[in-house]
Amino acid sequence: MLGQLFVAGVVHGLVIGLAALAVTLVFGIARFPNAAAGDTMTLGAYAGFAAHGATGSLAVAGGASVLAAAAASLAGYLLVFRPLARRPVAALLVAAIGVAFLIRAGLGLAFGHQQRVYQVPLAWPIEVMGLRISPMDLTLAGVALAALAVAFLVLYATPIGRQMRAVADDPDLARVSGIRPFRVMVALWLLAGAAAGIAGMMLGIKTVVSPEMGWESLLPAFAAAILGGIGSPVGAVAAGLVLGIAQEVSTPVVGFTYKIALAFAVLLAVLLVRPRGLFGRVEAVR
Amino acid sequence: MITQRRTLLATGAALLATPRVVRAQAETFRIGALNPVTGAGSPYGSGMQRAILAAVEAINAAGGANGRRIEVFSEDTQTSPQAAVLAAKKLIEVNRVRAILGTWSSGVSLAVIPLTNDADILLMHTSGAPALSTPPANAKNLGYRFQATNDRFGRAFAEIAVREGFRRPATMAFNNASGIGNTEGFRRAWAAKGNRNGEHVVYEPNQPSYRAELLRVMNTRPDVIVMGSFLPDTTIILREWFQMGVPMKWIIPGWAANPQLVQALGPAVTEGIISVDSVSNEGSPAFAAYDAAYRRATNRPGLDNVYAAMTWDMAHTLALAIEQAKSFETAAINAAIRQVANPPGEAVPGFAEGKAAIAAGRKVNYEGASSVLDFDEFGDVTPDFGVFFIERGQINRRYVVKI
Amino acid sequence: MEAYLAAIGIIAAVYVLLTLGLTLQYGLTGLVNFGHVGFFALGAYASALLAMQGVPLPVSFAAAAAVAAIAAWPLGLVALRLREDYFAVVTLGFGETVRLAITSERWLTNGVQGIPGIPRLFGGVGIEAALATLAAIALACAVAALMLRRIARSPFGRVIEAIRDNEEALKALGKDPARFKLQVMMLGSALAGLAGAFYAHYIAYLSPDQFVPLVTFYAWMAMIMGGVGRVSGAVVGAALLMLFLEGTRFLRDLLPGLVSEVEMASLRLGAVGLALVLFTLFRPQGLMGDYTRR
Amino acid sequence: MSLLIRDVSRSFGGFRALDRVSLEMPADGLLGVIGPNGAGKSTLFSVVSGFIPADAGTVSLDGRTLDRLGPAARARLGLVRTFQVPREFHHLTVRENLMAAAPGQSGENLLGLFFRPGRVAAEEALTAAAAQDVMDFLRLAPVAGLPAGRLSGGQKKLLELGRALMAKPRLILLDEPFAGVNAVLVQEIAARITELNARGIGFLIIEHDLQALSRLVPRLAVMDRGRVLAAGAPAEVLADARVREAYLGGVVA
Repeated sequence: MLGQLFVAGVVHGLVIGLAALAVTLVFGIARFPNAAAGDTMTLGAYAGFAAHGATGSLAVAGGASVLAAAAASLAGYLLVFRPLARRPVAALLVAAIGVAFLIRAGLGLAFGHQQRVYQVPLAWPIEVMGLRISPMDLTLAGVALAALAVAFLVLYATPIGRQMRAVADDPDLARVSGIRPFRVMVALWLLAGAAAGIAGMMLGIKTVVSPEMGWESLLPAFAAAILGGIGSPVGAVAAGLVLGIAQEVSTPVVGFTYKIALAFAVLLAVLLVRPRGLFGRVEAVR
Repeated sequence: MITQRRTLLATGAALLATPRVVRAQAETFRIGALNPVTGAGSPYGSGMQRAILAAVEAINAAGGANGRRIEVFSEDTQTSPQAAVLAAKKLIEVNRVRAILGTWSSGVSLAVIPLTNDADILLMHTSGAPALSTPPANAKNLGYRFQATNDRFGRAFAEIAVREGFRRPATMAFNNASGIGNTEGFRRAWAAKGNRNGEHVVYEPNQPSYRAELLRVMNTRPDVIVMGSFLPDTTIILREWFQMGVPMKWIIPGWAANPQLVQALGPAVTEGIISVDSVSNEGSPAFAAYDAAYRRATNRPGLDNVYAAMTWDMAHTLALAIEQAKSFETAAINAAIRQVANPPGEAVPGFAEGKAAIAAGRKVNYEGASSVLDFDEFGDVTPDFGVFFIERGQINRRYVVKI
Repeated sequence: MEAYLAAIGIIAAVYVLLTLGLTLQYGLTGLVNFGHVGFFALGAYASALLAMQGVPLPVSFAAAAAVAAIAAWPLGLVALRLREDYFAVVTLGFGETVRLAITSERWLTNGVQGIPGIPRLFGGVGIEAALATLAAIALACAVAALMLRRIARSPFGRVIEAIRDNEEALKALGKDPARFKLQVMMLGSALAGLAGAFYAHYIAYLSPDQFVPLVTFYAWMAMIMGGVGRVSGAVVGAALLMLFLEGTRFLRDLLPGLVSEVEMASLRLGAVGLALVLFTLFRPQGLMGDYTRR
Repeated sequence: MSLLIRDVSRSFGGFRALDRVSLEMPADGLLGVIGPNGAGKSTLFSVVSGFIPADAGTVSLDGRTLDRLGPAARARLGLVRTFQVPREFHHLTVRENLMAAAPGQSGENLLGLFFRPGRVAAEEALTAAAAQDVMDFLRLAPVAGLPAGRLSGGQKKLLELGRALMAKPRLILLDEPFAGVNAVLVQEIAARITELNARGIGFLIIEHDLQALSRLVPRLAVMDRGRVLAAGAPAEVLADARVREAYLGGVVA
């Protein structure tokens, strides 16, 4: 039983982890919790749904969700968040809520409120070391891991990725060392959007596609981003996995209603002990 | 003096709020279509609203009710009592509607019914909460329920479980009034038959995975799982269940186990599911008329949305009652509703036929699209329940259960 | 018509109370509270449950404010040590947790079935009762507004505005920001709790799905449109919010057949989003001006 | 009656910002601390004022250990700091900035505010008068009604000092009072410090401007790489070979 829950938690955790990756990149570099990340996921789910319906190919769907979500993410930066860059965090937060509502409204107009379902073939599970694992879960885990591999390749093996991490570590230092912030920010928002898009598609395949789906995943994504330490991509994914697994495995103990609140409880507990997050560095008070 | 000014104000506002086209025409009978277009009820709300508009179109085409055209003002409850109360106030005070049709969730109906009672107008709803049958909610007997109560559904589920020979049922319920009402109704009825209840799980909406919930109910090795669920969560749960590879029988309410579910999951997953619904008379002429109208309005089959069939019936019942009462007064209309909906009388499938029969002086009995539509002393329908088996992607009715 | 206007007025006044709470917390003190709806819900349920036990309404209203304030205490103790963005996320989580608790603790709240038949103010639904209710809540708003003005112009107000501007500097001068922030959290939450009590006894039916995060963001929208940190801004902002939420109904009546109700709902949400974005971009001080223009 | 810093150490990651620093000064004295960037001066200030806990060592005032106290509590004991980059309350006026710093106001208590309005009003009058005195003393009176965010850099420095004065200090920790301030104002500020010191308020001053500082203080301490190299009268200290090598290099030849 625990093993089964663990497996369910892994896939769920990968979805949260990808969403948290999107949140933590923006949080670490643009310095605010992007409340539009959830609805960017929804956009990815719908784009993937449309592409999948037209072609029947999961690969094409993934490409569409990445493209659409990255484009929306970049548009949000250029039109809204860039002009607000020097303003208080609360202004950015409120604007992000506004962007989230705009995306959701657009999707509602375009697709209506009926549920949409990815028509993916369902198959009976295969047995791996005594655990029953559905082939779709394996596929989704593969998709998530591939997406993460690409994201980490960009972050750790390309010049722009190194610059992004440098800005996340110390914006002032990065500025004096000649990093061009605009290019870094464009890359950042594209990458964050793409991660959210893939997460949205995975969530859409696991569940059903509806305009509210992404907004409802926002809280766990925030929790994972903070838990993992703001600006730490590895931490975000790890924390997403921890939360996903903890939510499933703890269900027999806390019950089915409160399992949603678990993300919040874990978050609060961690912040009590480590106010800067689990993996986060202690920043000196200047 | 005050009254006069109030009337003046109200008339002015009503004029403002009324489209120019209509203002030029003769007096109409105004009704409000107050439906859950957004929020939790959104899968059904817009269809419900369109069914009302389509029904009114048909009624007006047949010459209107008691000589007046019916005019519809539509609003969105947002499936939220707060938004619904403001919408209802606006319908009553500004649009001066004489009946409100199609509130869906129990929360919204419970919040709206004090307002309709106070304004002395009818409320026709599809909510399951038993509290809506009796005072204080239904103190003036102006509330009509077009949906079987959750409790009746539960009792029907228990009858079916007995008839199908199940012995160890478990239950899963969506955490809202309707979901829990269904499963608790079932558990009470099941226990009353001297049986033991199995595991009971109440789950939250919009979870990416229901693995934990499924494992919990399956742990007790039930031979059937009785659901109190809606379409999106049923889709996710069944998909997850299928991928777990454990054979299981399901009894699911008809609004969740419907053609959309089959379309979403395919015949393999849905094979053998027992879907239960108040007999929605697919064979009946009323259903055929509704189905055609619904397809025209939404491009979807009428079976997709049982609540739309109910709102279709609301408009018809109301119009027939007005025709029967030969009056536009609430008291007279209210008195006529059971006359036109309940037996005895000539079974009529639509407004035009009913109007003709009433004109000929015959007693009519409207047989609706959603059920045969007979109201008891509480204003609740007492439908029979159709038991459907999903076989190779087809939803086939096997038999009918009477409670 | 009058009853409809009274209804709008009452709901608008509920939002005025909620917005005044935010004005104190965010506008004056800089606390980003995204869990306002949680305190609103606690007040609503507290007053409703007490009143249904036969407790007189004035007592239950006071209890609503008290319960919300007391709930803010432990949250404040924990969360006020955090950075403002963490605080925002934690309060958002708090709001959701309150809703889940109401959903789950059926022995107390009747869960998702909700609580019908909550006693109404001035007994009834007639126009006289509605006008009396409107008068009562308007009075509450006026008292709250005056109280906030008194606070804003006092030594206490000076300190909380100093917290908003620079917390570290205030510590260096020997003041404990945490003590002030805690009081602000509790007082703002008490206002939300009071708003909840009015709401509960007006709608007369409570269920958990009435307390979604959107309520919090409506109040934020009212504050931002009206003017951050201005008492008059809260009133103007709440009025604008209602005009905007209710006005869309009439827009559709005037343009029949142009947009369906589904599209209208999306358009309404989109307009909320657009208003939030445009106001932050182009008029961050709101219509009535904010604390930068005294 | 003295401020005593004994064997204070503090590291960030692997970097030792403070390495067993010891300093002592009378509470009403005047001590300057100089040193190159990264010498640990600011960290020392943060540790002494309670903003950063020390890893080891102890800070005491008049024999009372401060190590367990937060910054606010230390300030209430009379140890008030300013910041290198001024941290004015930018939306408050200059007068409000000063009045906010006054200690022990009963109007800062919500109960007092609503139930003893008379007393609050009387106290406000006194606080306003005190703020007026400070503004007159620091020549800030002409900008009394201006939001502090709109002041010039030098005026903000004066405001920082003024707020510290309003907090009833015994010893003020001044963080680079002359940085970014024009020469005329430097003289002005230096003169005020001397005058305040004569009234019995102590100063511990971090400064880059060696010339201005050595004219102002009777005693200097020199820090480098987290250590105190030397302490004494300015002339003596500046003559020290280690100091010349570490800090002055060839600059002041």
